Amino acid sequence: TSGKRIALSNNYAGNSWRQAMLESWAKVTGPAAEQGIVAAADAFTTAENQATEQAAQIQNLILQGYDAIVLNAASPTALNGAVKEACDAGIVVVSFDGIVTEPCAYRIAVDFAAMGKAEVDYLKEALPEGGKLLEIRGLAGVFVDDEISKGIHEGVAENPQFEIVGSVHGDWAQDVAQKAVAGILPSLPSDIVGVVTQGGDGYGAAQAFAAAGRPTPLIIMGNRQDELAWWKEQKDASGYKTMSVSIAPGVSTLAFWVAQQILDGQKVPQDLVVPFLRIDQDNLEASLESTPAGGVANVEYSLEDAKKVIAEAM
Amino acid sequence: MNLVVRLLAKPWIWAFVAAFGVWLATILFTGGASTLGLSQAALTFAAFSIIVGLGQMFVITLGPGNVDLSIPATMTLAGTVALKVMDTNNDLIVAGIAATLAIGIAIGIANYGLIKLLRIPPIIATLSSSFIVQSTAIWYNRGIRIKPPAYLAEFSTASTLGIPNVAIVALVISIVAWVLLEKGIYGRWVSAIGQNMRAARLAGVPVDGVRFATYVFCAVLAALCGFLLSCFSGGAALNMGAEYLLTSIAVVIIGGTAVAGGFANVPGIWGASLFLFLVVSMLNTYGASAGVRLLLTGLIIIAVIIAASRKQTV
Amino acid sequence: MNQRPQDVPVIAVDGASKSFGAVRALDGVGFAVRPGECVGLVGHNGAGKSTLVGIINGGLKPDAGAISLDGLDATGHYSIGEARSHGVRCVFQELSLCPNLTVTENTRITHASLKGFGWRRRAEALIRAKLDEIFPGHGIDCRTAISTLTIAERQMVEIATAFSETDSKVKLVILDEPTSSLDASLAGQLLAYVRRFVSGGGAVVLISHILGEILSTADRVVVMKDGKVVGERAAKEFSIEGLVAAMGSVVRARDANRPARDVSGLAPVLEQRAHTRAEAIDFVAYPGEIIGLAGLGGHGQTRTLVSLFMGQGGDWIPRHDSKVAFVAGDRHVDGNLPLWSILKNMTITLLPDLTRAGLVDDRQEGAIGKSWRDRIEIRTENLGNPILSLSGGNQQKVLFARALATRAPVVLMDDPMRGVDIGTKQEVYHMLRVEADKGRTFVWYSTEMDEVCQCDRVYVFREGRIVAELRGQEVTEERVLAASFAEKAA
Amino acid sequence: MKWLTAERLRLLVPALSLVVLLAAVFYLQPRTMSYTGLNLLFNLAVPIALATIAQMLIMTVNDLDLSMGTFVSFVACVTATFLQTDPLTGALILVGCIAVYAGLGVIIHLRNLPSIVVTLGMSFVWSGLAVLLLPAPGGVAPDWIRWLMTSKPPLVPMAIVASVLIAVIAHFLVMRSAFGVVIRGVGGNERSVARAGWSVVRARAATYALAGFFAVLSGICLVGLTTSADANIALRYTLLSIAGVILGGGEFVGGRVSPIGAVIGALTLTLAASFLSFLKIPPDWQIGAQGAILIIVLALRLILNRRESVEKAK
Ligand SMILES: Nc1ncnc2c1ncn2[C@@H]1O[C@H](COP(=O)(O)OP(=O)(O)OP(=O)(O)O)[C@@H](O)[C@H]1O
Ligand SMILES: Nc1ncnc2c1ncn2[C@@H]1O[C@H](COP(=O)(O)OP(=O)(O)OP(=O)(O)O)[C@@H](O)[C@H]1O
Ligand SMILES: [Mg+2]
Ligand SMILES: [Mg+2]
Repeated sequence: TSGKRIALSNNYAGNSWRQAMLESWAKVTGPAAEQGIVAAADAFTTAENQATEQAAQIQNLILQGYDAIVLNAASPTALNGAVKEACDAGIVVVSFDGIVTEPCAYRIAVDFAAMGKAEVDYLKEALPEGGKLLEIRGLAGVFVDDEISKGIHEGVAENPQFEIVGSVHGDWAQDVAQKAVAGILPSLPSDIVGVVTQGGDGYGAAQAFAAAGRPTPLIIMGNRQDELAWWKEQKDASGYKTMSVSIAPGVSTLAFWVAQQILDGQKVPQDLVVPFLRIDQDNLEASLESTPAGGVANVEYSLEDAKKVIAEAM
Repeated sequence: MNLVVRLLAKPWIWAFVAAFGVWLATILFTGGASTLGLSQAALTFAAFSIIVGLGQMFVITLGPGNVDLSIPATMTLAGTVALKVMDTNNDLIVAGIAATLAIGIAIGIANYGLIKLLRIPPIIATLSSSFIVQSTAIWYNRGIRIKPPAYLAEFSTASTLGIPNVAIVALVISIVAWVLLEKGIYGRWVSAIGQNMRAARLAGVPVDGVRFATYVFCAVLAALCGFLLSCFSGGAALNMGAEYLLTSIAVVIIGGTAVAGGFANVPGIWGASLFLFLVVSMLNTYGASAGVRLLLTGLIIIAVIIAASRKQTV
Repeated sequence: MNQRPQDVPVIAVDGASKSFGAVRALDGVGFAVRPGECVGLVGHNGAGKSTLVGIINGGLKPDAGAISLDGLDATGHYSIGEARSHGVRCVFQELSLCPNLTVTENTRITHASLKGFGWRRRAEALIRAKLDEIFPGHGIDCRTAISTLTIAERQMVEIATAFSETDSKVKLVILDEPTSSLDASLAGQLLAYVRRFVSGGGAVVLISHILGEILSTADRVVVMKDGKVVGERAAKEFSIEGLVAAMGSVVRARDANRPARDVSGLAPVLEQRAHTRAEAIDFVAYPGEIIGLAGLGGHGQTRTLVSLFMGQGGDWIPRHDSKVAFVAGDRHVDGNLPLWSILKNMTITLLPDLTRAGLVDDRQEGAIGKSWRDRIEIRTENLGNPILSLSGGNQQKVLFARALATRAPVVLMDDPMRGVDIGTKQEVYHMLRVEADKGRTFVWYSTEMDEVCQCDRVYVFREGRIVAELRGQEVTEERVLAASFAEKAA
Repeated sequence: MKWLTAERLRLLVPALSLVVLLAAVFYLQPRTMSYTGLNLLFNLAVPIALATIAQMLIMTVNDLDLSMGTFVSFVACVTATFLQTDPLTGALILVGCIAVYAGLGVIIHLRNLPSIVVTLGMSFVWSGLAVLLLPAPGGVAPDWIRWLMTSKPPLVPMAIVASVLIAVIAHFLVMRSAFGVVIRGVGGNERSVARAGWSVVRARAATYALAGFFAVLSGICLVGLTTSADANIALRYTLLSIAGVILGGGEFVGGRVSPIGAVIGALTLTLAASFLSFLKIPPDWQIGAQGAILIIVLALRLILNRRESVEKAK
């Protein structure tokens, strides 16, 4: 595939997860291009997190004659028109994280619903007697938010000892989450035992609880370094226990290798699943160590990893 | 009686009436138990909208078409740069504040430069510059979250006599803005320009100087707000200003400042900021879904505006 | 009673009253216009003329009183639409065209019946014919936007639009100070047309502060004062002095032209080089002079004044000792700050002098405001009232006070007497003289020959540059006109 | 140069920028110089052009619509759901939307409200309705619109045909028709239009309704291109449409607008983004470059504005 060119179409660069994703991309694809595995692997980001803008971007990538487009989509469906155009032009489209539903595209999906459910499963173990939960959701109207929330609610339905007494939108941003939680907290009962989250918002929730002078419940964490660091601090101070679920931003590199494999003529199933990144009480220190200060816990993939994932899915 | 009539004639009264209404509705939900917590949270988070709102207010008062859309990007850049400069070190707080002010001033100069030298309408000029500023923030530290120095983190989250420190900062800035506006020659000039720029110029008002100072003032307040917000929430995020784009405009106009320029008022900003925070808290408390929450927020805003309006006199 | 058709008034109001808050603008006015007559309406500023016009035009609802159209009672259901369909048209003092539209398109706005396929062609033919009829040789291109026309041209378009007819016949045209932006020759063309229109059976109400044209054009003159009609007679029975007396002010003896001031040895206070390629005279002003800028309307006088003002800087840093102050003539565009009180409008230029450490001294401001109100008699009991609550002439006085209250040695005046009544004018003239004798310089653009002739020295403008300079005894109507038209007359 | 009137001059700048940009794109990527190339470059500009015309209509009467983006998103949601499954209900909802727009015009006029505030409130309302309708992205475009948007007329691609059609129709409606004169008159001098016996309320209501109609078309076309919708699909249309109008030589107040310019403005904005992606700018600066290009294109106006003022002085 030394003559092939691969593009990354990214819809948003405004948070640390996306920055880590772009960095992983550069870190892995740079050497790959140098070694002549591919001819080029360019990253493109739109100015605003908008499906229409990304659709235009994909159309431009088609015009530029890329052989494959690796896609983190702003919307699972709104890009289908543009993705179809790309497929019709003979371009391989591999979507990850924000996947698209257009059948001609490949999907590297995280089972978001399972992720939500895993949170409740953990709570079931950690808090056997159950109790009241606060839910922090992501950005309204976005697929990922809906999926994770669905998983959480499913889990809660199966475990009647838990009850969600409040739900706010934190937009996956720490300061927004903090604000939303601070606003609803005064009117919530004082016996909240746990906070189920979607990642990126756990630290904000902890801050809000502290500011309100309430005992900190069990808050499910995401993979931002500040969340992990806070968790570690609490753990050392009082033996605080929780878990973290998230998607590793390095999944962009997996998508890259999958695209490369497809271009190489390998048979690859249309749907691949990557496990979400999970950090538990015992591997917290190790994860924290490998995470840059202020960054995001991450895993990058090599060609071998990619081949393994493909083989497993076959 | 007379007092009531006089109060009702104030342009800012409706924002306070609305804020009080939703506040009451929220604490009634919990039978009054949440009064203190909710009030403190409201003051805390309103403080940030107040600070950016004040700057936006002066800009909007300059007349039709004047608005600063670079506030979110300015907040982000100031927050990221200042925290990186201070690098969690208490001794460098002064340097951090200096960096914040310098960024505000530089962006203000750039904005007015575009408006004056290239004659680009302010709405587009500040939008364009915000893209560049946002890019600079991304380039500068790639979304790495650095913690604020301990003093600042402590200061920005603590309260004095039960009033959150950030609200006290907002109060001080508001008093300064009020004096400038109501008692100072600067306020007169801004208002004159907003009513009729040509007439103001012919009446001897230094139009360019005042407009320049206003854009710089607005950018400096935005930078300061970004600085405070990132200290408050434990680090700067690339998207931390996003929600202040609409908020900064909304608090100004809900607060009774004339959108067509020439007339401004400071108290209304407080009413409107508290209102905007409280209305979301109220709807969250009552368990409204995201859709319903947005819908009701919009309808309440329109209702407040209509209540505050007068019939068209022909 | 059997009346001949021409005795049935086109419109008649009886006992009309109208108050704006505490201000009683009209107080039981009876007023009628018959076909085939031109009625002159005069009165001091704030007498209620514009308000009466508003009621006749249907734009204002009277608080009390009856209105009849062609002898039929229309009270209660009278509106702008009703008035228009009865052929009542109005030319307002402040221009009421849409600046962004072309002449043709503005015609369409006034004539709702110009619609459907080909309306543009019909509208253009209509307005062009009327312009040609009233102002032969006007030179206005009907396809250009109003904003690119001079004030005089706009006024012409507005007048022509009012007189043009489509589906309904024009029976009555109200002209509220139509000549204030027109120079003498255009005003003459208009007044001649008014006579023709009237003799063809139309009716005209003419409002003007230039009493000469009222007397020469109107058949009958109605004098208003403080919201009431205080006199009504055939025009022949009035003289200018008689009219002024009826309005309640006394004409002061006009200052005779004074000998040219001796300016040798004085340093000029203000200079501007002519920078056109064509031959032109430089502008120079000496202390204590009253300098007139004359010529036909729209030939660069206002632009020169503005550039003299802007040339003094002050865009960025406020000038504490500004050399110039400006009195706007087109007060809606250049003068008023409409949201503010009278007081704030008055002191804005003076403000740096009233400011210490960036804060305005309210007490001093109030005191200065009061003293100027008394000096130039602004009719208001409270300086805290909004500026727009004043009548047009009184607003103008505020703008005068704004400039005169400063320490600026030069005052630039852009046709500042537009719509100011004769009594006020006399007061202002006197004040100018007194100030000039104290050493202040006035640069005065005026469209009224009377005013030009009061100046020590006059620059005549043509096509954007100064083409003649007249001093002292040379300043006469004939010399000014001759210089204004030099080439065309040749 | 008599033919070079101010109006034509206003058109010349946007037209020129478009031509220059297009030449640059052709140079960078010759592949775009083809039937499919042009279609891909411009097809997403079609809904933007429609939204820009809608915004332009509102700006004609000196108002501003801050809810354009959320409204188009809502229409897209309706199109992808009701209009597809139950065309009658869908059509009724859309007609209802247009009626709401007319109602907004009436309220804004009668209560003398600033349009910015009312539409700001409405933006929450539309957004809430969209989230309620489509909590997660989805829906399917009706076949007929899908067919229309992907049809391939001979010689000239659909995108160009549609843009020209929009420009011509809007030009006729706004600049040539007797109705257009009245609404531009309202923008130029509302008082005099009222004095000439017109009902300004009705003129404003009609303008808003027409704007609503164009915005509805925009939403429908958008879904035709993307094949499905989500609640945030067109948020950026608000700023984009304002920028398009300004770029096309329109002004915020005074009823000075140019429909052809607005369409060209929309095309230019779309093309500018493509141009950047062809330039392969490093990811950090891709957002900033969008700001830079906006500034450059708008600065072009400066040169011609100078000419215009010289013209006026004559
Ligand atoms: N809309 C209004 N609101 C408040 N006061 C008004 C209004 N219109 C007129 N007035 C007041 O009514 C009185 C009569 O005004 P009007 O304009 O009719 O006088 P005028 O005779 O036309 O004066 P001028 O010669 O200065 O134009 C004035 O005192 C004016 O201030
Ligand atoms: N909406 C308003 N609110 C308050 N005052 C108004 C309003 N409209 C008009 N006026 C005032 O009413 C008076 C009459 O208005 P108009 O615009 O006709 O002035 P005018 O009589 O033509 O002025 P001039 O005397 O210079 O000819 C003026 O004093 C004006 O400022
Ligand atoms: Mg008047
Ligand atoms: Mg008048």
